[in-house]
Amino acid sequence: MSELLRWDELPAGGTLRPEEAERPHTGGWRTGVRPEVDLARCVDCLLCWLYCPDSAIVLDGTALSGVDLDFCKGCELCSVVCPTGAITMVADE
Amino acid sequence: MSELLRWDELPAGGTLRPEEAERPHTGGWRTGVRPEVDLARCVDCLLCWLYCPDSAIVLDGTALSGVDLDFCKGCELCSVVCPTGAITMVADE
Amino acid sequence: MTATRLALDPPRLLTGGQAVAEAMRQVDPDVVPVYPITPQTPIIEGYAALVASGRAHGELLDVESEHSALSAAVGAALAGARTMTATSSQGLALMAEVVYIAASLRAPIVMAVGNRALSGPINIHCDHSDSMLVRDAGVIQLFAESAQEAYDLMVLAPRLAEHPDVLLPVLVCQDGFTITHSAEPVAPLDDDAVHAFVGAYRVPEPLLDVAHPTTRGPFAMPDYYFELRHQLAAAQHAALGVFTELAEEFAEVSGRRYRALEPYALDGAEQAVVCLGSTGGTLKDAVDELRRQGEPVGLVEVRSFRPFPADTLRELLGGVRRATVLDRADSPGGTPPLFADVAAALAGGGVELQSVVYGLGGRDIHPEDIRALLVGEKRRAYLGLRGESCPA
Amino acid sequence: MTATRLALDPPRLLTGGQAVAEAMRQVDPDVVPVYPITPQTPIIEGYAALVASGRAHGELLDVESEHSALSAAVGAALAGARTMTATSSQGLALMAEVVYIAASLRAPIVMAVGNRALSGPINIHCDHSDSMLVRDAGVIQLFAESAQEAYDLMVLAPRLAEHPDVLLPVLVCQDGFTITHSAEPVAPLDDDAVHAFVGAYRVPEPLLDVAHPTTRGPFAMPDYYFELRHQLAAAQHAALGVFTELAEEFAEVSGRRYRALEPYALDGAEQAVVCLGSTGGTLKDAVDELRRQGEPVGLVEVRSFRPFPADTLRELLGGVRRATVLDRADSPGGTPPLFADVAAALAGGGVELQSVVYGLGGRDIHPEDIRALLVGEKRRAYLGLRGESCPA
Amino acid sequence: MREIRWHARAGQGAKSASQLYATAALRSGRYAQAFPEYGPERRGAPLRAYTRVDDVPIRRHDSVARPDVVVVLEPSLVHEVDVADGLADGGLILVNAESPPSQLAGRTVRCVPAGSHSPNLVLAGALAAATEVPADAVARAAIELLGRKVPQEEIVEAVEEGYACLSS
Amino acid sequence: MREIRWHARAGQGAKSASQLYATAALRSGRYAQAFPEYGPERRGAPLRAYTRVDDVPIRRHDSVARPDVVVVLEPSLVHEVDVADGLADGGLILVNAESPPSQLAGRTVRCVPAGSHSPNLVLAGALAAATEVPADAVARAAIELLGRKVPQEEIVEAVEEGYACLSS
Amino acid sequence: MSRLKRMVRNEAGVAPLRGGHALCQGCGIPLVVRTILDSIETPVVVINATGCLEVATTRYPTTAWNVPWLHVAFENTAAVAGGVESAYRALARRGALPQDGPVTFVALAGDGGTYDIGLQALSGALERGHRFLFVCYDNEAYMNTGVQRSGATPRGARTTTSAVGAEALGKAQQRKDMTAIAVAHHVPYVAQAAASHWHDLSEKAERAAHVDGAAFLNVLTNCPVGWGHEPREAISILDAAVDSCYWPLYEVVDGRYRLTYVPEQTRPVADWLRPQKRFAHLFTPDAEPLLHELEERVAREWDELLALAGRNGT
Amino acid sequence: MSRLKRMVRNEAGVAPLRGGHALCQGCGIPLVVRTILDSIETPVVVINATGCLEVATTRYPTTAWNVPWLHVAFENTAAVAGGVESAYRALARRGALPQDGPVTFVALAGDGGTYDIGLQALSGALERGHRFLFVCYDNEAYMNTGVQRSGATPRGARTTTSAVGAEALGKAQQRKDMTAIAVAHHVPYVAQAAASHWHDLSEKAERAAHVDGAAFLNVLTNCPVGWGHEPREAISILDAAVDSCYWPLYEVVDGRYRLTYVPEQTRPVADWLRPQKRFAHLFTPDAEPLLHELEERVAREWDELLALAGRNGT
Ligand SMILES: Cc1ncc(C[n+]2csc(CCOP(=O)(O)OP(=O)(O)O)c2C)c(N)n1
Ligand SMILES: Cc1ncc(C[n+]2csc(CCOP(=O)(O)OP(=O)(O)O)c2C)c(N)n1
Ligand code: SF4
Ligand code: SF4
Ligand code: SF4
Ligand code: SF4
Ligand code: SF4
Ligand code: SF4
Ligand SMILES: [Mg+2]
Ligand SMILES: [Mg+2]
Repeated sequence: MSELLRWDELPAGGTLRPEEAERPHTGGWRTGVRPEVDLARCVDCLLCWLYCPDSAIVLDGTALSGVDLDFCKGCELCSVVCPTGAITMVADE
Repeated sequence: MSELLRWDELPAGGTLRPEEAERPHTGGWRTGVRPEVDLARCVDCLLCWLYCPDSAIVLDGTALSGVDLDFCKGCELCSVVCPTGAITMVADE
Repeated sequence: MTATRLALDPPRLLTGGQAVAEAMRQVDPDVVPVYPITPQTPIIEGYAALVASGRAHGELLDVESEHSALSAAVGAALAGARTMTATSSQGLALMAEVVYIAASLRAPIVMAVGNRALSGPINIHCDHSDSMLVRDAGVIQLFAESAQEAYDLMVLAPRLAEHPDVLLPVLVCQDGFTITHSAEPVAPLDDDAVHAFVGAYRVPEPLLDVAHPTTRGPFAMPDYYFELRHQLAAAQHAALGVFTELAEEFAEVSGRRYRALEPYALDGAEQAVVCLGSTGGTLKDAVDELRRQGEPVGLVEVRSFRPFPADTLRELLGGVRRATVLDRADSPGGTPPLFADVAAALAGGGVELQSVVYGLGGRDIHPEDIRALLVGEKRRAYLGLRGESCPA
Repeated sequence: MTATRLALDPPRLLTGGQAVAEAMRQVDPDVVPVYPITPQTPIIEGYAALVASGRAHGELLDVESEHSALSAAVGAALAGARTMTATSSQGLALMAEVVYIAASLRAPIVMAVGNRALSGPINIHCDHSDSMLVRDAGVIQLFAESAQEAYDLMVLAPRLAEHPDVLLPVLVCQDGFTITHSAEPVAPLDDDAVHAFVGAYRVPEPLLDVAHPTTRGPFAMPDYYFELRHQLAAAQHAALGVFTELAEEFAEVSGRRYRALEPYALDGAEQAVVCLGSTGGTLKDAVDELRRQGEPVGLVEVRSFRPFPADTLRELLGGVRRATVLDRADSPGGTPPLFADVAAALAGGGVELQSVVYGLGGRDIHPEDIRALLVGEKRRAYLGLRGESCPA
Repeated sequence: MREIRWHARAGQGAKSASQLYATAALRSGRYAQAFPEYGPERRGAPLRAYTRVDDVPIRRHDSVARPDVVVVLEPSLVHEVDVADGLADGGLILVNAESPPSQLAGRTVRCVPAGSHSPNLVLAGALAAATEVPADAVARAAIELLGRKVPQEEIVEAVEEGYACLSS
Repeated sequence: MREIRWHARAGQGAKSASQLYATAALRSGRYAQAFPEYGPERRGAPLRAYTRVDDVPIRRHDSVARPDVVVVLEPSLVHEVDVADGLADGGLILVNAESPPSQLAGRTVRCVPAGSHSPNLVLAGALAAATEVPADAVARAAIELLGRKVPQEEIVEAVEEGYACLSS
Repeated sequence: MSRLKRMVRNEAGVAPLRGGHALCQGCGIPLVVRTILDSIETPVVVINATGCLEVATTRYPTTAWNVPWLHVAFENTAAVAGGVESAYRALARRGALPQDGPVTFVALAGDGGTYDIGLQALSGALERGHRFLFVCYDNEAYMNTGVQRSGATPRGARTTTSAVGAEALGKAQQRKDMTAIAVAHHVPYVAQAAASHWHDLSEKAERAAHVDGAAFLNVLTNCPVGWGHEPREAISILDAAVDSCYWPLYEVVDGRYRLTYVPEQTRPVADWLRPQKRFAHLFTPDAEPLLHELEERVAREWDELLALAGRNGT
Repeated sequence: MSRLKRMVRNEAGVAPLRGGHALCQGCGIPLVVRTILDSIETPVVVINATGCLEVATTRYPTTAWNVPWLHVAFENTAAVAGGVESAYRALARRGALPQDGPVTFVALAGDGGTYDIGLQALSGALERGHRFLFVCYDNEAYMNTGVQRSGATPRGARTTTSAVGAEALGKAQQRKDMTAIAVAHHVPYVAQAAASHWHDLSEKAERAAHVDGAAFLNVLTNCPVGWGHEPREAISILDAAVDSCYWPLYEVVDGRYRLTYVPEQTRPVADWLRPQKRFAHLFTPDAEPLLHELEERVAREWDELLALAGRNGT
């Protein structure tokens, strides 16, 4: 969290601008496991991308490139929906 | 209208009791005509009683006995619905 | 007053409701969500007729409740459209939740209010309990004394609401029936003058600017709520200055000059009466009469109830011995609202204060009635009430 | 305090929400219409569990909005059933219209309020803006300092509400989270003592007495509205005396004595602080510390905010030089509500008054903070705000 | 200041009458105010309206307690309301009737039988005559207000009929 | 007065821990207060709770700004929050961990590895030991609060494990 | 005993809604109210929404009501009724009723208080299944405030907020199908009726009062002022509404549709529209396509209703 | 291009709802939101009701949204959306839009903000025919405030205000049939969907966005917290809801019903109920009759739906 601002430093009416606003790293919420992608088995079906509640599956164009662990909460859904078993849940460090 | 009462003379919360409450004589609203019943032609079908918006048709048991001109507004509906033509609208005095 | 620059149409006999509808035609807002309630109906009916005939061009939204009327107005105003609405009494009460939110979202909506007593019992006539209900909401409230003032304030309101230092909803209040349904001479500005005065609508970062997305109405925890709320106090404070500037500019085109507090016969006054709304006119007659009789009585009419010009009031009433505050609303078990504001403004000063509640639910007040007030002994009196008032 | 007659259960660690649910189990109302909102939820969830398990016997109505919750409560209370409900913040705002009507219909509903800041921005934490919104409505508002007080007032409330001279809704207010969700030692009365204290529900002419029909909620024109409204002022006035009597009776069974205004360390005080709610406890610690340091500071805690004991306040503060009024609500462009009431009560007296707005949206206040207030120069200060407050 | 009270049944045009008389005054360079009294009553119910006329701007917004003139559009009302209430001794009452109702005995009553015409226009015309306002000012005001609903000739005819009745 | 701050993730029972420790104090004749800090965050999010214990009734209702003891139920939190914030120099930190996190270097840290047990119960037990509250008072309070959800033996075992850890 | 005689008996000498009220000459509301209340054998408690009926019958200190009657506000009638009914159940359970025996709870609201601002409270009460009868007297606009458009106002109708002018031919939108909305709540009894057809209405009221749960009645009710007709035309206009199939009479019992009246010969929709001033502009050349559209819609909806009723067996 | 690829393209590199929000692990809402918004080709403006989605995505000064987004309150989402859409029409008419081109207005609300407290505003907006898409993410309770019962909560479900105990087996009432209520408003597009069936949902969102008028989507959405399931079970539970016919997938276009998915083999209702803690008490001997009743009701409603769809031709 950045420093707390004064009332006269805030835009009127509580307006937030996506490009400026903070996004807390909710990856810390993971409770023991994180997804690991075996790109070799991935067929870029994008299902994991769509189902991820935390928009944490990173694409390169329309190909999967990885998981953004800053935001992944470790829900396992990607691994559940992956048709090829390319995603496995492994113990978080 | 009776005299206007003081705040401390009124029942709490604006409660009114039907048996005590005034009922303004809205017969004055008639605009020129009033119903006249020819009891001889009346068959006590009670339709006028039911349709009267001002509950001004007076019964004796289940027989029609007259019109309460204190409340009749002269809408003509009784005369319209009367199947025997027993009710005619006549000029108000 | 430079008469050459005035841009007035000849006076017409208009009710307050008609006058406000006429102002709406001239300002020509984009979106007008409404829900009918007596005595606001002449405003929205007048406006609806103008739209149907093609003389006004807004989207008239006939919504299904006042809560939705103001909600739609918030959406429209933040989307980027000039937005007006109107209501009274239960309508204002039902939208109360959204009144607060509209202010905090800084939606510059203009709302005409035909003041009417709140239920219960249900009543359709004038008092100010509806306006008082939202006196903490952060919205601006201007009170008109007459149909002419209702018209004028309605033309001025969009400028005030949309001013970048203000950005708040503005309620233009007129007494229900007494003004909304009372026909009086009204001299409107001509259409061009209104257009020139009001100008184009502009809000920061309209939602419809889809290329520049913003998040509006977020959730604030204790770490930021206080600061975001305080912006409203600051905007209200700014509004006092902006109102004065705009009133000056308005005077140049109309010849009619408004002040946040209108002093009347205060010079040399030993006693002053403070009031809101149409009663101000009645009291002017009364004050004139008393002055003729040698009584040193003056009047302060509160034009801008929110922001409440506490500092100015202190200055105006610095010299009087006693001030009588007329409230057209009560707070059972509490303090009549205008009296409370006045007492707070004058706290610590030496002015003797008296509170008078009058006119609830349309109870009449006549110029003659004021004399009794000036000698009343009670801290709080109820003028026109049948029966000894309580607390005695 | 006659300990032999006390009928207390041993203290348990309960949150304010749990304590109030426990009081509801003991009072066992007939009808409980509710709509969930944070931080009221522990109350209604606690009560729902009691009903499901058969330990409470009311009709729990899960309605579809707060407007309906209070509407159903009005119907039930006038029908002849003891009725309770609970809400917070937006819930109170959405039912505001009905709060006024409930009072005017003299429906003796008891409503637990978990005070929470009004939107916007949306926030779930404590301030008193919600209660302040309905301060003119004619309902009684009692403020608890602690979970114990919330419990006690909830037991006392039905008696006050249903008293024939009162017949008004009673809001039992506790600070959201700070009390509703904070676990503290609470010593409830035993069930029999509660039953004996509260007694049977009785309202004049219940609607379900179908053999004696009445018309309730009629339409009042200017010829009667003022008089019918004034009944509320009179009932509020009566409530002050009734509260004092009931508090005495309650003290006999509980050993805990309440007053409409609770003075603390006022003897010899030159300065006094006036406040509402849980902050009272924090300030007691602060006052003790200041007194230890030789500062003649005292405190007045407002237990009964409506009816507001203006006369008593004048007496209590007669001797102080200066009073600082703490408002946990602001009125942007206007006067903070508690300050307004205090200023009105003390109008014309010589006490120097200062207004302090603090704690909006759950902003914390610590005992140390009070020292700064006692020397502050501003007519109105904002305690805990980041940034210079405005008006400066 | 001149204060006028209008009595009618809802629907008989007392409000228009009060306004058109005020408009006529305004058009002749004076100041005026017109307002009805509203209630829950519907068409047929007794209703009042008021007009104030003055040479200076009218600021007061109270109801008219002591009218100078009372205009009764509907004679049957005298059974239900005290139409002379507050009227100064010698104050004028105009009634849409052939002969003065007995209830108004002892009052200065002028009868203005409206016949088949709109009683509000006829009585407004009569009031104009009684208060020395030109008939055509009232007719013009009536056309301004009602011209979209009532044919112009009818308006003029009705106003003039009333005017003639009292100027004769 | 003793002030304790609990750090955990939502769902790990910090609120129960704060309350059962307070209940234990209450049952031993002292006064206590326990409250969590609430936000929009859901299961997994960082969360604080507080307990105050005193020999006299506790009247203040502010948050705990300067805790005497900090209890960290979830060691990963040290990456996200400053768990030592406001803690007096020399103030005690109990952490559910095998070894003190590097972030807390220079602080008085006691490690209480909860293993497979409910960390809230284990750490509450440890806190009891550190603050000289009898273990069984905490266990009884825990049973009072959680007995319907968690088997009694498990509760007792967990509390005692924690207690043992710090009384040893 | 004939139905009307039973109704006279139920009134027991004093009408539940007596004369002396301030409803307009020829207003259709009293007929609806008395027909329904007189058809119920138990004592009733009436809960009334703000609107013409409420305002015009209870000007303080007068009242036209001779049954227990409660008005709280405009939008919450069903919620208030739910509260009253819950009180009844609670007191009955613990034997604390002032009088024993069944009571029927009747909520009365206009279309505004039903279709629009009162819809949510109604929907919630239907979901909770209170045992009460909600009656909408549907005069197709906000009459009490001076004839503004409501969700019930039919497309093309002139009201003061759906004005007629160069840019508008009255209300632009179709009316809400409130009866269908009530049916979608799957309550045991829903019916559509008309003030003109008292026998049908009376039967429906009686059935509704006997249902174990919530019942909803939607009753087309004339308003001389808002519709623009002479009082005496009330019944013939309503007849035309029914006979043109603009306003079919039917009931839906436990989800099963049944037409309670089928016109022998369907009359033109214009018979319904033409006598009413609010539709006068529809009979101008400009409005011909609109008029045509309205006629077609009535026909289509009638066909759909026939199908619904047919499917479940009439 | 495959539908998913089109969705990726529509996102244009940044998800409309990004990570960093505070919705629970495995919450179903984001899937619903992204599937719908990604299926719409035009720019969107989102209007959001108070609820989990709103609270958890916009804690000041953070925001997870990358599209124009507005929250006003809980109960007025449809009204706010109507205001925004009206502004669009007004500005478009006078050529004053900040950017030209079509925009899709999407209102997002939970079941509480749709079935209950938001119903009236929704109903009014549907009547007025605003061109917008109202999406109910229906997780069958008030989750944000801690799982209280709503009108959408099914009979028998345990919530904190429909508790289970000696006197109660969870919620006593049937759930409101919100989809049917929307259909009764005769709007051009109404559909029922499930978070699990993204392809179906995406197609429906796309169709809804193209409709000329108001569209309503009712989407069953899992909530691990309120339903009592592990995050990883989300999809299998929703699948069971659909395959048991508890939550049929269908759409109603201009009044015509069409099933968009028919399970090859209907699964037992218990498959849907059993994995959820909120239904655990239904699998006790006491609750057997209730369980049976629930199963029967699902079967009956499915039959009725088949009939509706059949009648109008699937
Ligand atoms: C919250 C609120 N909004 C508006 C009103 C004003 N109002 C009172 S009655 C009414 C119209 C009633 O219409 P309807 O329900 O159709 O009944 P009708 O007047 O036609 O009998 C309106 C708009 C009100 N009393 N309360
Ligand atoms: C007028 C009002 N009443 C109550 C609340 C409290 N509240 C906020 S969100 C919510 C529940 C939302 O439920 P739902 O719409 O189903 O969305 P979910 O939380 O399940 O996402 C409630 C009751 C409120 N914010 N405003
Ligand atoms: S585990 Fe869950 S949050 Fe993490 S990437 Fe997979 S789906 Fe997303
Ligand atoms: S679901 Fe599996 S196969 Fe599909 S994109 Fe993700 S990792 Fe690749
Ligand atoms: S004319 Fe009308 S009011 Fe008079 S009795 Fe006949 S029906 Fe009744
Ligand atoms: S309607 Fe005619 S026949 Fe029937 S009771 Fe009346 S007067 Fe007699
Ligand atoms: S306006 Fe219409 S509904 Fe109202 S009382 Fe008159 S006729 Fe009846
Ligand atoms: S409580 Fe349920 S709906 Fe809310 S964020 Fe958590 S999982 Fe999602
Ligand atoms: Mg109506
Ligand atoms: Mg939900």
